Amino acid sequence: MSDRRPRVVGFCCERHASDSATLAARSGKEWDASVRTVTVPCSGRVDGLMLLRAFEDGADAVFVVGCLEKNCYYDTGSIEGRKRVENVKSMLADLGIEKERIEMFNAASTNPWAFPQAANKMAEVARRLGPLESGGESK
Amino acid sequence: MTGTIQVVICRCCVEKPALIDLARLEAVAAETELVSSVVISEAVCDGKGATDVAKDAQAKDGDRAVVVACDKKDFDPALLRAYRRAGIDELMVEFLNMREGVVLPHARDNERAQAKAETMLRAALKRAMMLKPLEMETEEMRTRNVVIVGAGVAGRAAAETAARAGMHTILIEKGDRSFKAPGVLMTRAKVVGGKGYPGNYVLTIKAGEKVEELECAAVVVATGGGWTTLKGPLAKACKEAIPLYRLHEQVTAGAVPKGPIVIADTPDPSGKSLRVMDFAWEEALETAISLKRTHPQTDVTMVFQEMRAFGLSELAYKEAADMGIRFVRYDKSGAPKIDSKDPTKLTVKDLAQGELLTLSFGTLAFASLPANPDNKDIADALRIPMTPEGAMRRGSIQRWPVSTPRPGIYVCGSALFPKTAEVAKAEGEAAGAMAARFAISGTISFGGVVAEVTQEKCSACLTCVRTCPFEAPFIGKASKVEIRKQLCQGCGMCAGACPSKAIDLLHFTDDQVREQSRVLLGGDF
Amino acid sequence: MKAGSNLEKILEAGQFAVTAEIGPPQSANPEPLVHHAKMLRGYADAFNLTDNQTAVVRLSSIASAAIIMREDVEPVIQMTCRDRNRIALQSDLLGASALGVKNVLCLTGDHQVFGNEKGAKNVFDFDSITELSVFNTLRTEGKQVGGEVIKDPPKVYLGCAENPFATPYEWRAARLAKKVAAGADFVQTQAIFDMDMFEKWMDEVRARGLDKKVHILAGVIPMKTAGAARYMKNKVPGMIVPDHIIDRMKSAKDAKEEGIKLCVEQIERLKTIKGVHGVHIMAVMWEEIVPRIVKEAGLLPRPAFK
Amino acid sequence: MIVAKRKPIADIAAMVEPYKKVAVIGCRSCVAICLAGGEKEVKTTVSALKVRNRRDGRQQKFEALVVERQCEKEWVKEVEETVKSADLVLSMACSLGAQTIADMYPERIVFPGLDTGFFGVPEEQGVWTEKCVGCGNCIIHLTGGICPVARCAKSMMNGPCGGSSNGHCEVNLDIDCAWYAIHERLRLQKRLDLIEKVMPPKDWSTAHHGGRRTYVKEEARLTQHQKKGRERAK
Repeated sequence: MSDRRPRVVGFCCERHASDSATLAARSGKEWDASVRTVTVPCSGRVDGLMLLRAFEDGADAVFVVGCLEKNCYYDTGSIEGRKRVENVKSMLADLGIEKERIEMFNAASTNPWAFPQAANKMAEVARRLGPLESGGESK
Repeated sequence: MTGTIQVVICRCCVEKPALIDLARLEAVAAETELVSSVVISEAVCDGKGATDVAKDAQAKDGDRAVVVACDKKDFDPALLRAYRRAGIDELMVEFLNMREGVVLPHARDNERAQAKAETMLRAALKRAMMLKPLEMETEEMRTRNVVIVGAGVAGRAAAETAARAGMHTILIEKGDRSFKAPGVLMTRAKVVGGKGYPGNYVLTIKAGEKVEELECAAVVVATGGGWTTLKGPLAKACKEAIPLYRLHEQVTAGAVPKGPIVIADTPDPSGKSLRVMDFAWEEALETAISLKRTHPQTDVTMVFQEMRAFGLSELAYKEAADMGIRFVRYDKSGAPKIDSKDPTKLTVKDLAQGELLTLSFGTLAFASLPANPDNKDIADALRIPMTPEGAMRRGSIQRWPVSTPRPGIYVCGSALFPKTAEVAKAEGEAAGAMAARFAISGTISFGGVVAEVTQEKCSACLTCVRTCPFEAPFIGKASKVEIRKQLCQGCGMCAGACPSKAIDLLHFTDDQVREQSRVLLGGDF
Repeated sequence: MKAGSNLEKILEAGQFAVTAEIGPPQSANPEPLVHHAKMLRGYADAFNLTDNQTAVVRLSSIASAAIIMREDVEPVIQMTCRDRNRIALQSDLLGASALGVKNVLCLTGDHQVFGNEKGAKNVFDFDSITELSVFNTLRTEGKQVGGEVIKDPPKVYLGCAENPFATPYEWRAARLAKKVAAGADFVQTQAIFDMDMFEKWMDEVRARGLDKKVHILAGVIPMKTAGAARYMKNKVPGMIVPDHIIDRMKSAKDAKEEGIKLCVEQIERLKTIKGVHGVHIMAVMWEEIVPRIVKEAGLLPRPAFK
Repeated sequence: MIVAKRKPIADIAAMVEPYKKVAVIGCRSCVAICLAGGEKEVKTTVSALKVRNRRDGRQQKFEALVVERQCEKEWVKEVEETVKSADLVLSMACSLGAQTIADMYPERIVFPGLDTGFFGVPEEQGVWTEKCVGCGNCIIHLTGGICPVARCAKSMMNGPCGGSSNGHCEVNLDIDCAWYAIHERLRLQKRLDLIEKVMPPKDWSTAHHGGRRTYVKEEARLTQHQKKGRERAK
């Protein structure tokens, strides 16, 4: 595995995702410090371009956290978010890049373990697969 | 030319567990261009000294600020009010949640926590630099009408409260019971359609055969319970089973329900067609206790998958047990079944003892009920999202108990789920007051964080028109898409979907979000 | 007499005709054709030679005809519109007629997605009905589609297929009427398993008086296993196989024998239907069973004309 | 763009003659750009028909209008009253527009006013030539950016054929031979090796030969829940 620490960026929706992250922090949960988050009003705001540009800017793993699909504050926001992530995932897979590097998560604002679980999982994926430059596991 | 940035760092949030070196943060902030002043505040959230912090920013002609503290939602508005007086609009203040973002989750990893804190600060500063003042627009409300749908307990309470606050109220009642209503009362009327936006809604009302348009500023949905229909195998098997709601009415009316009473949590234990409602336990406990109080000798058994009595109803659970109410817990493997031969017998495998129990009953009541079917038409007409069970969806229970995601539309009473009269009346008053507060200003302000279309780039592909759940984008005059700002909730789904990159969401534009993530990824990890 | 083929003579003489089907091999080896010709001679009045059935590349229909004619067996060539445009279709008709082929079955043809050349460009310049009218004009007036008139036009006995079991069912009789108007002399129907549906179709055919204008040969397929029945029901579009037939094949101790018995019963029933002038036995890849079926259905000996 | 041309005016006149109230609906997208069915062409055609009616003393009512893009339900919905009130809808969009109206309003009679031709480009003002047949598997990276399937009369993969005469196609001397052009361009780019190899037979299953085609972009599809919201908008 590489020496450089993994870089992970997460796009969290302002409503349930941020609330669940705040609740997680307050209830003592901890997660990997190599995860950085950007807050967007809704996971539906995120498009493929934004996700791929995060990879361009050096991310080894990217994730999006949105509301539960049946209980989204903007009604269909997280459904859109998941579609964008799935699209980028299939593009990366087709290009031979591990599709685990990008993931969509859904969290309810009353759920303290969803965000830490997502963050840790993506940090672990980024550490296991190594930076993009290293060609990932295949090397 | 963008003004300078003031950075306010809250010592309490950032430095308390001595995890993050405040001085280095200060240095990072100070060395960033455009930062005119860095203020360390003992505790930003108590708002003390907010005015001179704002004056300090104004003195250095700052027009934006970065507040490094905790979660924006539990923030004392004093500082924001001070900033507004100093000419810094709330949208120009960037909040960096250092406490829940770094301090708490990375308490045992201080070396990397410092790196993360500095990078997040740089990203917040970068975003602050890119913020643009967003002007809000206002529009006169054509009317001050508050329409209340449903003249039940909640509806009437809402009407009285709104009327007391000086609003012209219009009560729409499906039935034809007439009574002294504060404003106008339309009986045998139903809402069948709705256009417009908060403050200037146009409802289509079908009164008898006549269909008419009704302009109003706010709407209170109090369509009431009507929780009478039962769905699920157990309800089918036992015809005389009654909803808890009816049992509650009988008990409060002092009637004596027949024979041993069994209250089950749901007529559909497998949960295929009906989820166990979260109100089921509280309501069932209250009804059982009041029943046992007036008729101590009748035998009451409660059959539940799990007894989630939280908060005050914890006491109710204890009181019920003391009064001799029996509790039978089951799981899906031994779900209750009505004896096919004798419909007054219910068999269920008691998880505690593990053996099959046969309960004979005079009255069988179910606590979970499907939502009021009328909800669907009202939700469609007013385009309010609904919960999977078919009830109206409201904002979060703690902060917005009677509001819906759409401003100007409020919901109260049993339209959400069955409630006792007192609770319904209280919610009605709350909804009436909220509607009055919304309508009383007479003007609606909108804009700020809304989507914006660059007409030349729009290729009129209609993706946004089809994607937006609030129908804010519409086909404008030049066959290009325009955003009806009054309807836009600022979620940005259209910006995310637009194939020609013609739509951007103000305050969260592509560049702003990209720069923030680029700076975040640029810092050391 | 349009072509003077053995099949035509039998049908025009009002006799109950029998045709069968030989699937040309997927190779350049004529031996299987010769073998089948020798084996089946005398058991049917004419033998269909499929034209790249289900778009699978096989020895061509016209070449197969030439080969089996050497064994003194009368062929019915099939010409689909999938692989040839109007030039090739008219030229192949002249060629086949020159070689002595008299019976021609006009088919639209299976789409190449079913066969082993899924990447092929298809033609479909005509469909079976246009093909019939073009061939009919060519044989009666010697006039090509483009208008040019040729000497010594081909003398052929034109046939078509019809599937009473494909939707929309109410259109199927009308479609046969169009084919008759286009010049069809005889019809070979899709394999019949739902007898009631076939009889309902025959009522409509008789109502339109088509049974007076064209000789209808009812199609049957002997089945070896219940699996074959299920396959045809589910996988072959436009084929209806009632469940009682599948159950019968499933419960039978010896499926093959049951298949043969069923086929013979079907033929016996078809003989009784007014307007059915013959039977077409499609025993694809089971050609050797045809003699036994024809014998057990009491259709031997085949009438011979000098 | 999709290139179409108006049907001969006499044919149109004959087609619409039996109908009292005719709505002529054009389109502002492709057919406007290839000057076949835009607002001007629609109004000109209607005017010509009116002049003829004046000569013949025929009573007919016409309504001429244009939608932004006739192959999109939302635009056609905007002219729903016109479509429903006319005895005949003469669509002067490409056949996609005509069929969209026909599919949306099955009980209405919809006639095509144009003959839809091909995917083409304006060679010069007023002249459009076919450069793509939509075969679904583009190979112009192998032929210097010139498509032999569309621009060669025989869609050859290993052209030019024997009939190529000084750079023009034997079938029509006005049209340049695609393979002559391919050869010239690849020679210019020094990539003649590309056409020295024998090109394998082309897989036509991606073209219409494989059956009618549908392209799906999963990311853009709306879930049942989202669509339900759409029905609300009615």
